Amino acid sequence: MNEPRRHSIRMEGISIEFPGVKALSDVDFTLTSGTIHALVGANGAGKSTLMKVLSGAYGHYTGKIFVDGQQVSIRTPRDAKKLGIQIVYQEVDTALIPHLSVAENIMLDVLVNSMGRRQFVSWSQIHASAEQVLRRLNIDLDTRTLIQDLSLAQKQMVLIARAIAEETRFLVLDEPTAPLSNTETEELFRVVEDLAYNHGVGVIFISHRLPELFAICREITVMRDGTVVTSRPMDGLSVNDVVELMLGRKFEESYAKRPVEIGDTLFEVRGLTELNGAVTDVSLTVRSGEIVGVAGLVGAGKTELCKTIFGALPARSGEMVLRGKPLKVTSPFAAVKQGLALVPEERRKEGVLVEESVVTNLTAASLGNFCGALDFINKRSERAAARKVIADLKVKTPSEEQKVAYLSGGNQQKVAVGKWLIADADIYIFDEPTKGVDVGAKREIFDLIGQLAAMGKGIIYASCELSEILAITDRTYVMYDGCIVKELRTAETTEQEILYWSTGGK
Amino acid sequence: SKPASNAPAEPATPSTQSGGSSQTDASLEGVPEALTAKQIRVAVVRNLSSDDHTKQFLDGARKEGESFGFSVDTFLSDGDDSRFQELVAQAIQKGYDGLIVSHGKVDYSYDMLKPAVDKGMKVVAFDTIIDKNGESLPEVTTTFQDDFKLAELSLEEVAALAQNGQPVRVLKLWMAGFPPLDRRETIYKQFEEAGKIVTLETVGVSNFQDVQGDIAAKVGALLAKYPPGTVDAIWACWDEMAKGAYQALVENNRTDIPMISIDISNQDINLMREPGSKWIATAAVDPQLIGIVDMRLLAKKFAGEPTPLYYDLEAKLIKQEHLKPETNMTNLNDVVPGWGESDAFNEPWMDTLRAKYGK
Amino acid sequence: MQGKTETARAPLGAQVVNFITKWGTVLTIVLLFVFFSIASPSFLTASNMITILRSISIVTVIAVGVTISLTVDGFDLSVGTVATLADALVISMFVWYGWPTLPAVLVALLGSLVVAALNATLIVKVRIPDLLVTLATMFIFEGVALTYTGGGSISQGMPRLDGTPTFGTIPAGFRLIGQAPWIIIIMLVVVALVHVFLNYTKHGRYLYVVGGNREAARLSGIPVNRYRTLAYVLSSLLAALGGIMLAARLGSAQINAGAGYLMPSVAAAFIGFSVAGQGRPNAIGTFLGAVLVGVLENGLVMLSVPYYSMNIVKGTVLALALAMTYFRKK
Amino acid sequence: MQGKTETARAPLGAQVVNFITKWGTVLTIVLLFVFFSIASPSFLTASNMITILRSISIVTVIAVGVTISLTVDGFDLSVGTVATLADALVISMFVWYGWPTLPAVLVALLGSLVVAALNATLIVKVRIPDLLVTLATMFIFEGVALTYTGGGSISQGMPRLDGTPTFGTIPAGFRLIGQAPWIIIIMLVVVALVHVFLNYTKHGRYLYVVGGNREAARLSGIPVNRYRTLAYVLSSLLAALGGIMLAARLGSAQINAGAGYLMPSVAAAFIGFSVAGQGRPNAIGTFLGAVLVGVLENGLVMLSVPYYSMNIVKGTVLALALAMTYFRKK
Ligand SMILES: Nc1ncnc2c1ncn2[C@@H]1O[C@H](COP(=O)(O)OP(=O)(O)OP(=O)(O)O)[C@@H](O)[C@H]1O
Ligand SMILES: Nc1ncnc2c1ncn2[C@@H]1O[C@H](COP(=O)(O)OP(=O)(O)OP(=O)(O)O)[C@@H](O)[C@H]1O
Ligand SMILES: [Mg+2]
Ligand SMILES: [Mg+2]
Repeated sequence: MNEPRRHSIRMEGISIEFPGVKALSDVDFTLTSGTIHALVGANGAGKSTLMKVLSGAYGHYTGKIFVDGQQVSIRTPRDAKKLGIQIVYQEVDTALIPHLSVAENIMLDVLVNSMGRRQFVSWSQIHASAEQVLRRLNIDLDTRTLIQDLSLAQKQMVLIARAIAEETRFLVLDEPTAPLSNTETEELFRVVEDLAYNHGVGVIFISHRLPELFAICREITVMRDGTVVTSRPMDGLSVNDVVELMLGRKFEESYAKRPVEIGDTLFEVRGLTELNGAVTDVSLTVRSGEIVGVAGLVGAGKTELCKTIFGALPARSGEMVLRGKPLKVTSPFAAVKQGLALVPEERRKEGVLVEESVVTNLTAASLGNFCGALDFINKRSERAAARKVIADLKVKTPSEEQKVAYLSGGNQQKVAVGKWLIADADIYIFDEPTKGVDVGAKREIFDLIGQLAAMGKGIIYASCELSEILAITDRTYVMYDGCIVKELRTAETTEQEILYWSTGGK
Repeated sequence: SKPASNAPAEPATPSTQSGGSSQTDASLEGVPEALTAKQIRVAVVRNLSSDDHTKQFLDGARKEGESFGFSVDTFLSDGDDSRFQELVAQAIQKGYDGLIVSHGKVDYSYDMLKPAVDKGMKVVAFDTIIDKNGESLPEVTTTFQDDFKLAELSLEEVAALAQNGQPVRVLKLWMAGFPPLDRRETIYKQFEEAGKIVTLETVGVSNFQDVQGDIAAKVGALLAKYPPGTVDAIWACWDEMAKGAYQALVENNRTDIPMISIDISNQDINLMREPGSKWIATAAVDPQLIGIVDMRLLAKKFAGEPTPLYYDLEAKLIKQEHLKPETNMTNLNDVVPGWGESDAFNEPWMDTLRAKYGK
Repeated sequence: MQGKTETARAPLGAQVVNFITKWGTVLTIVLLFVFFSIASPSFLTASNMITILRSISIVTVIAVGVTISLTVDGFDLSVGTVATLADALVISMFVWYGWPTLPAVLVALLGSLVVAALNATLIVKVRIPDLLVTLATMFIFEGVALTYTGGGSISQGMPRLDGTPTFGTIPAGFRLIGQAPWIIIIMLVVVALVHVFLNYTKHGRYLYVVGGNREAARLSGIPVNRYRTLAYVLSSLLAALGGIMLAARLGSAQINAGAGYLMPSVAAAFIGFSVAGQGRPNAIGTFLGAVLVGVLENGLVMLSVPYYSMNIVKGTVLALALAMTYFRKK
Repeated sequence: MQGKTETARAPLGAQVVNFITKWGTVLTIVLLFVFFSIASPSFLTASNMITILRSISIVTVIAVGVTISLTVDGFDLSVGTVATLADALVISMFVWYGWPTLPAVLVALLGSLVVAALNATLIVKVRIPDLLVTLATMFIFEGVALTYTGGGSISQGMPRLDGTPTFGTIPAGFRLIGQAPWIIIIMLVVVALVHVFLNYTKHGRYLYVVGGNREAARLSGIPVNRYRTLAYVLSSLLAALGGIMLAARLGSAQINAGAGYLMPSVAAAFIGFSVAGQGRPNAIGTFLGAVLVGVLENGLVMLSVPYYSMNIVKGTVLALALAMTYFRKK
């Protein structure tokens, strides 16, 4: 590439409205190339919406956009692409074609925008190019696999690969690291820094993991309630400052786990092996009031473990005991009946019903509690329960009747978690419950989990974010390649030690 | 359904029905040799979907054929002309000895049947015109139920309802596009031109999968439009439509309009006989008889006896007052003289065969 | 995608648009009523209203069954065949075996459960897509019904397949099911019950949830397969009920009598989607969809629209009603 | 999601299962071939093979059209009607107006474009769901064809609607289109062209992208509406081609002649989904789906299975073939 030219984007007075929601009001935003710009804000602050305006996904905003000082019209995705603006959307499922291959999904934009007058596609070339992009990101993935067979992390990587497959001037990354663990995140940072500092690309980076912003970003814009609070260089800001700007109030990020008395063994898993061996010979115990962590890298099998316990994946062997009674869990239905609950990892696919209202979502797992004679639903008590969760988790929604599809990503995640907080279970399994959730809401979720523990429930908390594991668990199992390789007392361990075992003790 | 029908095209194995053997059998005295030399296999292919008329036609052909010692297979194309051609082509390939086809269209029948004739198969057709640019297949006998006569018989009943010389006001149940119905229409036009009848409304079918329900809904609407005393008769060119109209009459408690139709089935008899029924007459050819006569013609062709080029089956009028409480399709000839009986093309040797194979 | 600008500037206009999209179907029905009443004085008579309701009652019952299969994101193509089968079973019990009404009806309902069981097994256990399964069972049971009746219809006085003469009659009480007002009452009761079931009970809610996102429903602890089975059972039972009503109305079993009800039922259920802005299968909507078509057909006949042009008008009005509902929606 | 353990432990077993699920349809066809060849000596003859291919050629062409509408996640219910319309148009041009082949065929194709335009407008602009739109246009153009032909059929020598006698004939060259080998060649060419189009041109890929995730396609800058329109145009054109082949085969226009092709086409397209483990609409799969049904129907006739039991066997074999494909899949 030749000497990178400097480019700039200026958005002026951007406003946009959805039925019942004013998502952005009079937002100004500026970005220059050759830098990485952090965009932060609480859930529903309007970050994704602003970026969708920039990428042409929403055409009905008011306001002006300038590129290199020239006013431009961005009303369709095509307009944005022509200006060299690429975006990785927050909800991966909205941007991938499930029944097509990895190669085609990576090369989609190239196929659409750079074919020129060529009519025939060359499959060998597509696979070769896709492979090349993957290699740049250091990902080992067969380009012939169908997207529908990938894990969430892999889908995220495919989307990132798509964004960098074409030459870009501006790259928007909307929470790309949420489903990634440290290794992948580091690879991503390496590539992004290379793009920004060596190739002059302007990068906008959205994340709720504030520390990583400090690692790679040079500028920051903070949004709150559809407006920009501040826009300035990163220098001289601390994590606490940013949080304060985001939430508009003082906030202590470090979380003090509330002390709970730990009782007898409540739940026990012995020799659990998943049918296809994704989880092998796992044994663990959970005592009442105890929060047990499951740590491990992406692909270590945490999700599979959670799902196998919950009966969502078939088990080949193993047994489970709850309160001394053996459990027979052949399906999630049986699991719920016997007192288990699972907040699954992929919220759009597994966690929420996007076409249904917030209230229907929140009560889906516990509808029986709101039914009277003949299984008639008592809509009043149902709504009351929903309102309580909305308040507890500060779900940002115009009403409990809003379709979940219209909530921001983080608020959808809160709904997926809130659903199980209403349900009455003995063992709660959380699989990455704070993905895409802002620091404030993360605290609310931790508090609620603490309350559950205080009520004597048992909790299994799977996460690849070691800080969370360290913050709220009492004990931690470390997984590697489908097996539990180590059991650690949280109070006596360190991030380094967990990481050491996560990589197989090497 | 019959084991014999699964026999391959090779010379029939002696075990399939004793009639397959070529040894001279005393009981088959006088039967042409061609009919006893081997197991004769006949295919009946009909270009309509399965309904009562179809079933009776096929039953007639099959029973008559089996009583001659033939094995008879029946096929339907559900009114799909293209599939009909394929079925016939397949029957030709499979090497049947004889073929009865029903309701082929003029546009392809010659080309469809030519290979069969060329191959030496014997062919009888029903309601099928074989004509390609004036050329026909003289080897094939075509039979018809006399649609003109059917229309005439039924419309005479309609015209008889006239009072003080006024033309009869008719709700007409008819639709275009089907050759037999088009033939009936020509007679209807004649009656109209002669001033014997006037048409108030024409009702046709728009959902062919539910003719009765469709017609019942439409006639129901018309009955609301025409209060008592404004309609003199309903004429149905097809009994399937008549059944729908009958339903509408009953459901709207209309006893002021008599109905006259064409074609008959067991259910039609039931409905005509219901207390207070205004379905007063229907003109019909016994569909079973059509099958029977067609099969006899085919047998005569096997025997090498002369057969005519055309044959019209006689139409009969069945009136409500003829029907007795126990009347049904099988004993209709008790009350309608000549119904279901015909000696046409019956040969003495056929009786011999019947004595041996019939039950 | 009407922004707030519009809402703020023209609240009335927006509300009107909103109202039209929400009630497009109902509005069309009302307009048709007004139009036909003016055009034909005999349209708006009590007896004609009954004629309309009667003409849609069987379709509606079957369509409500289809609606239930649609709630779980399924599609039951076999309803027409089930109606045929039920028709053949109930009439044969009367005519061939002289059974009384109750057991004959039970046999027909049981027969439909066989179809439902096969549907559910293939869909839920073998995991063949719904459309394909019900296509296959549609063929199979069409053949079964034809074979059972020997390829023909069954009516009073007809001998059995083996030639045995029969003396069974169709009970007058049973025939009543097929007459107004009973046939209309049955339809209304079915619509009301299914409406309440789908909207006010847990099971109805679960059906919708399963249809909305099967995986999420499963992970919420809902026995997804059980609810999908339930949907097919209910849809078969209602189709059988439709077949029984048909039998009572005709007093005979006709060949493939139910086949003609598949398309109109599907149409009614689909039109029903949009009623009251629901955007999903619902019983009241299905009923109104059937009413729309029923009113239209009745009125067009009154206006002496020739039968061969009937479908043009029918299709056009349908398209207009739908256009009202969907136009301007995001 | 089958992990390494199983593949490692029982590589052969797993491979066999995999093979069966991938090639279930083809396997069924092969098994049927073997079975029918043994059971009936006249089955495996060249002329019977031609009969089979000829019998599926029209269905296949129409089904390939349906397949294209399915690629964009649409559904064209109007194909049967379009075939009827094309049949009526082409024959009327010959018989009523004495036109030569080429312009007559063009008129029929143009007629189908009218339907496609209406479909596309209502779907893309008015945003009515595909199924509803094509249901409405199905009715409308069924009526149009009926009205145009004066209630039904046209054949050589029939006077025009106004009674003018006609002397137009159907050119012998045109009739050839309906005969083997031409009708078979047309089918094969259509299948091959559409296969190449869908898999090796960018437009084909865009169709799949639009069907796989419309929002993602839009966000990638694909002109979604243009490609949805294209899909309906192609599906109508192929349906019209089917209708023209039908006209050549019958030498006349018959009432609703195309209607009977809707269900078999849909069935073929759906069966085709699973062929070669594609899991999406594809032309080769559709062809094989049609072959499966064609072989079955032909073989059953060869075995003299009575017409009323035919559908039982057909449905059962269909279900088995599908079960092979879908069973054990996650
Ligand atoms: N299509 C839509 N319809 C209605 N409301 C919407 C729509 N899209 C976004 N919103 C609303 O706009 C607001 C901003 O949402 P946005 O997705 O931009 O938040 P965000 O800052 O990205 O949050 P998160 O961190 O949770 O991703 C939210 O209140 C959301 O509910
Ligand atoms: N390197 C890899 N090679 C092959 N398959 C992998 C690899 N990494 C992950 N997978 C597959 O991807 C899926 C991801 O695993 P899973 O979701 O259980 O990981 P996890 O430990 O929950 O990680 P996370 O939740 O952080 O994504 C699994 O099905 C696994 O088999
Ligand atoms: Mg967001
Ligand atoms: Mg995971």
